[in-house]
Amino acid sequence: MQHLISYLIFLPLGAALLGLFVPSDKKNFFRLLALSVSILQVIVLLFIFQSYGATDTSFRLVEKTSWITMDVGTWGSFKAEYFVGLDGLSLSLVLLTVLVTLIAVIASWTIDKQVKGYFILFLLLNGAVIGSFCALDLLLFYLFFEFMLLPMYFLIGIWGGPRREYASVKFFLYTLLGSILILVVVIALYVSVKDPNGTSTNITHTFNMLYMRDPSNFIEGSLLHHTSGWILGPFSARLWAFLLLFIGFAIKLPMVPLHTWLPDAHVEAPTPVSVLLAALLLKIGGYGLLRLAYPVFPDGAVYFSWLVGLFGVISIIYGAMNALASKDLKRLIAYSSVSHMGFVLLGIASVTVEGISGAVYQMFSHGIISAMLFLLAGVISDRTHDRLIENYSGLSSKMPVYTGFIIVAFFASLGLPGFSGFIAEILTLLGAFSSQGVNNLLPVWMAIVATSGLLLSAAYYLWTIQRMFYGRFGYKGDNTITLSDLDRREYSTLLPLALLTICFGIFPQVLLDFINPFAEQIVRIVLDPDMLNP
Amino acid sequence: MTLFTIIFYFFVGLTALSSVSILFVRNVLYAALLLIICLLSLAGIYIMTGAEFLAITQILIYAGGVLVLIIFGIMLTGRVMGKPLEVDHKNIFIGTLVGLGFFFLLSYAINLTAFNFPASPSDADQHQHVGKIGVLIMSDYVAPFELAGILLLISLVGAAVIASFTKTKNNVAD
Amino acid sequence: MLPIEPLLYLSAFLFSVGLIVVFTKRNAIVILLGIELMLNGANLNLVAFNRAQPELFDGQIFALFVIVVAVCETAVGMAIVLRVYHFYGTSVPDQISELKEKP
Amino acid sequence: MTETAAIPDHPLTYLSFAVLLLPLLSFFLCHVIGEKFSWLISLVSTALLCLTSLAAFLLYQGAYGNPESVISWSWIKTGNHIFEVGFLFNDQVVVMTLMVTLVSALVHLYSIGYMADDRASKKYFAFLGFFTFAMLGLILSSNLLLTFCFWELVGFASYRLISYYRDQSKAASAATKAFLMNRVGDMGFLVGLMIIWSATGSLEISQLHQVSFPLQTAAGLCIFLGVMGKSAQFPLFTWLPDAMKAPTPVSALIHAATMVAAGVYLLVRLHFLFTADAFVVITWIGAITALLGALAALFQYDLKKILAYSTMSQLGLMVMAMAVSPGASFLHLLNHAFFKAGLFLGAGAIIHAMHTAHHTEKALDVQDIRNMGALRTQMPVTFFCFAICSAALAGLPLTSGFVSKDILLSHLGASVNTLWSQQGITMIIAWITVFLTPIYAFRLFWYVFFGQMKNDLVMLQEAPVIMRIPMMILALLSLTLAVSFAPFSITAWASKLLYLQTFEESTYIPYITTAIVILALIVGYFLYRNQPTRSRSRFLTQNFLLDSFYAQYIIQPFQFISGFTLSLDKTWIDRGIHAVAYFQVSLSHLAGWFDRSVIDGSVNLMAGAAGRLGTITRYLAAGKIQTYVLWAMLGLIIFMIWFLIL
Repeated sequence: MQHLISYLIFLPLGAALLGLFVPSDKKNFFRLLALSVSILQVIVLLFIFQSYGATDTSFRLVEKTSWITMDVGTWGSFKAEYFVGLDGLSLSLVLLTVLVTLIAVIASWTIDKQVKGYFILFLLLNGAVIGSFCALDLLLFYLFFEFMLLPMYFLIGIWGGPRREYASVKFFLYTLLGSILILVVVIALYVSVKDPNGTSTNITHTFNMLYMRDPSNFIEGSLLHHTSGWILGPFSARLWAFLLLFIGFAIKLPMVPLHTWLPDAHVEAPTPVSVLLAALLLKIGGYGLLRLAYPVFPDGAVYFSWLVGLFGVISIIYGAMNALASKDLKRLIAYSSVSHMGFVLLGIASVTVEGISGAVYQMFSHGIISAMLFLLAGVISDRTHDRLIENYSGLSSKMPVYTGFIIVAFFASLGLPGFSGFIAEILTLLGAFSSQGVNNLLPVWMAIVATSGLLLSAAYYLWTIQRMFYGRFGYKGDNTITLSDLDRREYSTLLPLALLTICFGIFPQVLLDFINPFAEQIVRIVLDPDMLNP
Repeated sequence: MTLFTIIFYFFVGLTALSSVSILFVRNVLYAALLLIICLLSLAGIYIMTGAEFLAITQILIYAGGVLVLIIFGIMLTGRVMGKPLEVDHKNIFIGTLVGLGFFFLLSYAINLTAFNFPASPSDADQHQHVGKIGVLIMSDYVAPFELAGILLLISLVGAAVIASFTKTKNNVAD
Repeated sequence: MLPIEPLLYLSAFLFSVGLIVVFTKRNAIVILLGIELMLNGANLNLVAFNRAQPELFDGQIFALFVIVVAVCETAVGMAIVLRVYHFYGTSVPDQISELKEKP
Repeated sequence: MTETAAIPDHPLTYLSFAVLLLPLLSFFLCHVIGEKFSWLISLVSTALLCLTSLAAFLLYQGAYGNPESVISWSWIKTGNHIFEVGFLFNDQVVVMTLMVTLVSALVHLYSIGYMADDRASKKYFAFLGFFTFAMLGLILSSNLLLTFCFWELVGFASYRLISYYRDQSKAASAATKAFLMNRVGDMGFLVGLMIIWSATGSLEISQLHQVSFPLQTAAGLCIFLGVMGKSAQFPLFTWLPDAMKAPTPVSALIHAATMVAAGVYLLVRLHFLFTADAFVVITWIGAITALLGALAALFQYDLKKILAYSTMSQLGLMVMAMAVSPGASFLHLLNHAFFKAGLFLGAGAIIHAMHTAHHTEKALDVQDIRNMGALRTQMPVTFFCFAICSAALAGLPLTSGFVSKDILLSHLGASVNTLWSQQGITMIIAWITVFLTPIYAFRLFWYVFFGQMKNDLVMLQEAPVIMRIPMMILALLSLTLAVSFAPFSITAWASKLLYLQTFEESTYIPYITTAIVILALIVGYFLYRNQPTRSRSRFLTQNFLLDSFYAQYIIQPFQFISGFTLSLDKTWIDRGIHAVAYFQVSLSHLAGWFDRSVIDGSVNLMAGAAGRLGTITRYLAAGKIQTYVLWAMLGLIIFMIWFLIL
């Protein structure tokens, strides 16, 4: 049981390789391949939980193998490693990934177009997502990060709806822009950070993210050293680096006003891909902020906390407003994602234990709930190919079980206590509110304004329920529709998610035990007075 | 001005004249004959400069072997029997220019250099040249000598093979 | 003793004439003649410079080998000329331009 | 991995869990039991609720009279902060628990009859159980965060039950409205929690006694905003009349007895938290609500809406008295729960009977009191119960309503120094309300049970026994006997319950009150003896136009803004993105053109030049050996010139 994380990462990648050698007309083979990979991952995850051990901040199950080591003359030597490990943040997101992927595989069962390509891309995406959640080497992280784009691009662009090319290109360009900004910082970090184990004569440049956290590992006089006098416009190099990372990850998150790829991508993507996009890919943004931007640039984190919080609040309100006005069910859910990911930003910006725990918890909980929401939207659009809310009324009489799940998912998403979203949002809000008293980073009004996001989310969800599900049954669209309630496969995808969100809403400590040490560590690093006054 | 000197310059002049004449004659056969004259007079010069063995070789091989070969070649490539093989010219201007230029450059270089060779060995010694060369060939230069023999053999066999291969272009086309 | 310069001038002259023959004549055989002239010019040079070290005879022996090689060259050259003549029906090298890019 | 939070081993814990989880069990059972045995559901859940009441009674026995005790264990740990969950027991809690379980059990029992011919009653009983669970959690919780959780959950249950008749789009919109308005209040509650938490670091109710912190007034007002939502105070009351779309027993349980009382209950529980400044606002809001509710009830013709406005008015009274006497408010809360539940159950019986009788006439509004009349002969039991409960509502002597209203007014009166103070004005408002209450109660009673039969052809059936029993129990509980053996004095247990040790019994206020009530009845008789059906003022019948105010000044702007932001997304941000994309595309076109014409052009130029040079010099490479040699020699000559001459 030595290389559990590698199993997790390379199982899907290996399966994708295997899939290449199987003729494409064996459709069920690919479905079963993806399913068995997901089930194996669940088993591996159980072993990981078993060997994870006590809860503190150190990384577990670390695997470190030298990958690229190269002497580059006067520049010292270049070093990148295959370096993976888990802490509370990674573990909770890997857990989310494995669970949601399993659900998404089941939801993909009905995909009948180019099954081979679909599932191979799916497996690649699976491996890349887990890889980026586990990578501790910056180059490795960036590699996996970029590697996610490609399968997603094709999954939307080939299996998507009528405007799929537009959506996929938009998605790709947006996220590529983010990647470029991140790449700039990756390179700057690489030239500025040395391996403390290297000799003083021959500086070893490293991509190790853990070394980057320690200010003493920055090379004296380098671009990103604390005393670097490099200033462009109003900010120093380190602040710029933080800002670039922030924008890069905020695109992924997505943050208003960099969010417009999300509704289009969601509307056009096939249901399982929407599920993956909302549940997993958005989390990379928050993950990147917490793994890279905040610990490595605590000075930037403190300096810009106001800005980050402000954009968090704007995202919450703006996303909710747009959801309120959306006519398309999937677009509504997509905007609600924007709104909910605003809480992640707000919680992170507060730099309090509650805020960061809440943000991580929100990522996890939103992963489950948004997966459920998109599955539900997929159910109706599979039946009728019509997602306009105003075309329906009184669906509850035709599809009672479906309506039940809709109510569970909507209320979970609007933050009803008893569902995981509530825990996440309340922690975030408490953290954001107490920030002024604890570390004086965020003003109080941000938390108060963010609270109204909960009200608005209630408004758009309840209005949707009222219009679509209550009243007399009717359909105003052009399509001929045959409505049947959930079939067994849909039921089996939705039920676990519903149970999970209730479970994590009632027993949050199960997950918070893992997240808390991480949150405390981040708060410690960011608020370290040595970093604030270099 | 001794007789020796006169004869020497005669040979020099003859060589130069006959070689220049090659340029002006159109008949290939004449050109070959002029070359014979040139070579023979060169042989004379060789004798007068103390290279008797070389002179003999010149006469035997060049005048006797090479020129015969060439004349046979001329006769074999004559298109119309009875009509002399004539040659056209081209590049006359530039060719002459380059050739003369080269000559003048060489002359300039020669003129530039001061040669102070040791005095010629005595006449008595001259008679021993052939012997000495023979000894040298069979001792110091035996390996090149043998190689030269092999080269001759190879070239002769090769020439025979090439010349006796009688397929024509037309045959190939078929 | 005879001066050396005339021999050198003659040698240069023979070589140049040989060159001009090679440049200007339109017949392979005559070109071969020109080459013989150039070889003889070189030989004459060797003989002349042999006098720089009269006791060694290097130049003469070198000239000797040049003659041998010239014979081989002529033999093979003539064979080729004959062969070409049989093949193309001409011994004018301008008309033999297989290597040239076909317009 | 997780430190299992140790739950204290205590008999009260088990009892509390029994109280809390039995209704939840009912909720789950209702989902589990299949279609075949759906008749079983109502019986099972009623039985479970009766068990719950039994457990609550045992809890009452165990905890009543003891000092406040807390049983709690850790729920969420973040950093240095621990959010605990647990039960807090004091007299108010256990009495409230008993009341809620009792009313809930009675409503369950009643619903067996009321919902007998409804096929889909499975969901109904499920959410009735769920509501009871949430309400009990709200009552028992020892931590404000947990209170907030259950606070929202009762709202959710209310939402599901209001929208029970899902075919009616009005029911759905009423449900949405109720939840949203409650949510507005809840947001205030949440902000209040945040203020308290960041100031004191704790949300344990037992630890919040005797604390003072900056912004305490703001925190109190924020929490009061939550109360305003839940207890239908001005201006967040408009959901309550609409919520009458719910099945009538639901209205009895949720919108009369328990959930709307939760706000008042919360004020009682957190009484120590509010500052005097906060209480000024609270008192005024309560006064306005009491007055508006009474006025609106006077002009309604819908049976249930009259009761709803009356509930609102009574809640306003309780809130108004909160500043001076939380105990009196609490007592009135309990009494109100019983008599208002009784009234609603009676109304339910009438509506049920009307519905059964008139189900052929779709157009007839079975809830309109103008369509009723002289029902006393046809439904004597209902008449009798309704009469007692109405009397309690009106505050006639010998009823529980009289006692609590009396105490309440006495406390208000005791605080009055001069008439033109805030206390004086609120006192006057309270008296006006007390004056109006008997009038609308009488009006309702008179329209329904006296006068002429509106439809002689149809005979209404008295409610079945299973519906009559709860009504009779509630009517019995509305009598003074149930509360006190001494009608005009406050007995020992009441004072113990209400911490009224310091209260000096006022001598004149009960008499004034009685006089006002009797005067009101006389006025009511002369006003309504002919059952006039006057045209109605829009202002008084339609929530004082608050709904259209909200629609015009809150909802419409929001819709406008949200439409605007969406178009902002589509037109500006996306257009910006497109512009960037187009800019990039045109840039790449430009670059492409540059590539083709300039770079490729220069390359082509060079290539062309080379080609031309090549054609010029190609005769050098014409396969002519002599030429090659010629050029080689030329090169050699140049070389020699270089060396020799230069």
